[in-house]
Amino acid sequence: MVARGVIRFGSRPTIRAAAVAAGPAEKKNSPFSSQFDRLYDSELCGQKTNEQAHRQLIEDACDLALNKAEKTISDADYLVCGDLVNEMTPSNFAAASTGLPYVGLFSACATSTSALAYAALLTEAGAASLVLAGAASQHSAIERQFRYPIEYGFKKPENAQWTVTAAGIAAVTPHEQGYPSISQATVGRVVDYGLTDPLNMGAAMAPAAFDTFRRHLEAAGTEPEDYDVIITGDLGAIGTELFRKMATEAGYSVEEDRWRDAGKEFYGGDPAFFAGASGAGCSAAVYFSDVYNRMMEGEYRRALLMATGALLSPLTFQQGESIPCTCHAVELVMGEGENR
Amino acid sequence: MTASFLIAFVVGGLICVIGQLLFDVAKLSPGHTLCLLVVSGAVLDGFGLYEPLIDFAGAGATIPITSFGNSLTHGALQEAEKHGLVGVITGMFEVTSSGISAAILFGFIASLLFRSKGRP
Amino acid sequence: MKRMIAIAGASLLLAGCGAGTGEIRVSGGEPEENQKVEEVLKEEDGRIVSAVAVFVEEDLLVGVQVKPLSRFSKTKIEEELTKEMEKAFPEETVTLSADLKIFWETDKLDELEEEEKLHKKVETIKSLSKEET
Amino acid sequence: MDRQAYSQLEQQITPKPPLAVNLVKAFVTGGIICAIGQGIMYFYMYFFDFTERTAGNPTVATMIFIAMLLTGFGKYKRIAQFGGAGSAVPVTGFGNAMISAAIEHRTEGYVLGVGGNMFKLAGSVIVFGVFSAFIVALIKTILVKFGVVGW
Repeated sequence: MVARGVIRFGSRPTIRAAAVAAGPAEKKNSPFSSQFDRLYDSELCGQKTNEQAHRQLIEDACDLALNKAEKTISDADYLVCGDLVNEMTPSNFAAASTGLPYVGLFSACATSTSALAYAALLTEAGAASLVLAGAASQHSAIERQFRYPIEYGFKKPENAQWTVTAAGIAAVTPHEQGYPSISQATVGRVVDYGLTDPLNMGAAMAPAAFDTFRRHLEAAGTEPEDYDVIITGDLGAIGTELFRKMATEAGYSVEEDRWRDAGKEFYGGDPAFFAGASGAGCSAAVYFSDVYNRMMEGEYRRALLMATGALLSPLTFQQGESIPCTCHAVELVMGEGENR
Repeated sequence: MTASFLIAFVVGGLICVIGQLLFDVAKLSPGHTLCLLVVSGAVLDGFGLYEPLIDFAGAGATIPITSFGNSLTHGALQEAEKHGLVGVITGMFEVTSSGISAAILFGFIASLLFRSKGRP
Repeated sequence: MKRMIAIAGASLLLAGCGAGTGEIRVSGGEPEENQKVEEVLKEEDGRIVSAVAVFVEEDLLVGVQVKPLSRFSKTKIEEELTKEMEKAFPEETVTLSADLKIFWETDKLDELEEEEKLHKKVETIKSLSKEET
Repeated sequence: MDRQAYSQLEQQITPKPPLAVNLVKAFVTGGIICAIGQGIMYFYMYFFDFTERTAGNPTVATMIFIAMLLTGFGKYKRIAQFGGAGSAVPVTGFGNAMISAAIEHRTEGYVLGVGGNMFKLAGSVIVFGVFSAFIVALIKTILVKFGVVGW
């Protein structure tokens, strides 16, 4: 044990391939859209309901990831994923159609990294030769569960974030040369700073992100400068600023270019999307396209992925509870990096 | 004639400004705001103040949701005048606001015709 | 949106063709009766913009338009005027309203020639003025 | 950073709603909706036998019909993003709340989905409208009985 909640993977499980399927608003507005593997022109992805579309995205991402890894579904041992719909039914249905042994994970929007960590553990334990791990969200399905009906006229404030329609799946295998590998993971604690505004998720999640960030760096004995990129999940414009302020106050030096946030960048800073993107699929889509590709190209040799999640439900919010948040971190290294 | 359009515009607009203040300053949710406005419409009619406002502003007073509380109270009071206390209950349902029935009707028709469009 | 503006505009135009403002028009009665109606209405001159009054057999129909700011007390003005009219014309059935619809309809009475239609119209106006909400 | 310092920082950074702009937008949007209502009211008065007093009902129904079209074609939420309370306070906003919920839940069937969820947002308005009207009418009726006030 390195430290409480921190796992170091001696066998260095590898992300052999990663794929993203996304919806129309992502196709039109996201600067990452050219790196996504499949783009739909309709929010419903050719299905009848939003929930079916949600499931379709997960199935697509699984297929695409397997294709890219040059494997078939029979080579996979596990599916580890989750989403935000009640009881994670889209993931459950996708798991049913793939027929894979399945673990559903709920870490809200932090599921992309918790799934990666779980997949790495399975691989490290020698229990798997290929694990499909990821997360997904579908705008309409999530929005109507947590907020209002889609067509309800309601003025969103500037600090609101938009749930993305996207699924990102990574194929995790035992160590292979030439692919990004998982060296360390930090399981997040649940941090609650007493914020209550469900339309200001970034601000609620920033303390959780900072908590995990500090714990991860302390356990790894690293400084922020050691990473080519530190990318949070969906803090959005406001959460990112708060996260940076917290880090600065604690004595870390913030480097604008290297400290990224998937949610803030997801829609290219378009003010029509307010503070940016959110949703379980947001971090998964950016990690498994842009970040993964940059690692494969050698631009990033060491990356810290920190997806954040707000663990609330409409019920707790209406009962006046605050928003508990978490953040799971996964460190990726490319090549035979240091800290082995 | 033009004056009545102007008056409707101003009065209706001002009621909406009150709503916006409840949103932004009092930090109420849309649901809380609308409930509060409906209740104030009902109370204003209790003091006999809403009908003169309708006489004055026309649609400026009948279109905002406050008129909904007014018409419920008004119906109840009308019946109470004729039948005493029992009228309070029967009157309210006798003069059901046309807004509710229209919203139910068109809501159902909309569910037959439309699907939600998703994001812009 | 465009269609809604078109509808609003059309009704604005249509609504614009009632009796002119500042006008009090009385018809259908003896000259002195007409005179009397005008006098009663003019006593209220501060608040009334325009008015039409028509005598039809036993009925006296009066449509008045009050000034925008006086509309708050529209019901009161109606009551007061009705009382005064009834005092001035005890033999007639007075139907007086500050409602725009009644004003329009009363205004149109003049044009009707046929006895039967006229009678029907009068009844319609009387029943309209009694309707509530 | 402790909770208190954080919540102060959070308040600093979170953008405040631009109150003046929002109020003007609400005023204009709400005003226009009411002026359109006034036009429809005159339409009913001119072509049908409605008086100023009775024209309100068909006007409200027509406004909700327009709200249905705007909601169904996905325009109402854009008006609302501009107008804020200006589009929520008029009956069109009430209609939009019911219609959007009805459209949203049609995938769960007409009985349980549309029927069961139509009042999800607008129901509270009806509940509080009816209940407050009851209380107000009750108090007034009792006061009249005791001769404190007149009708």
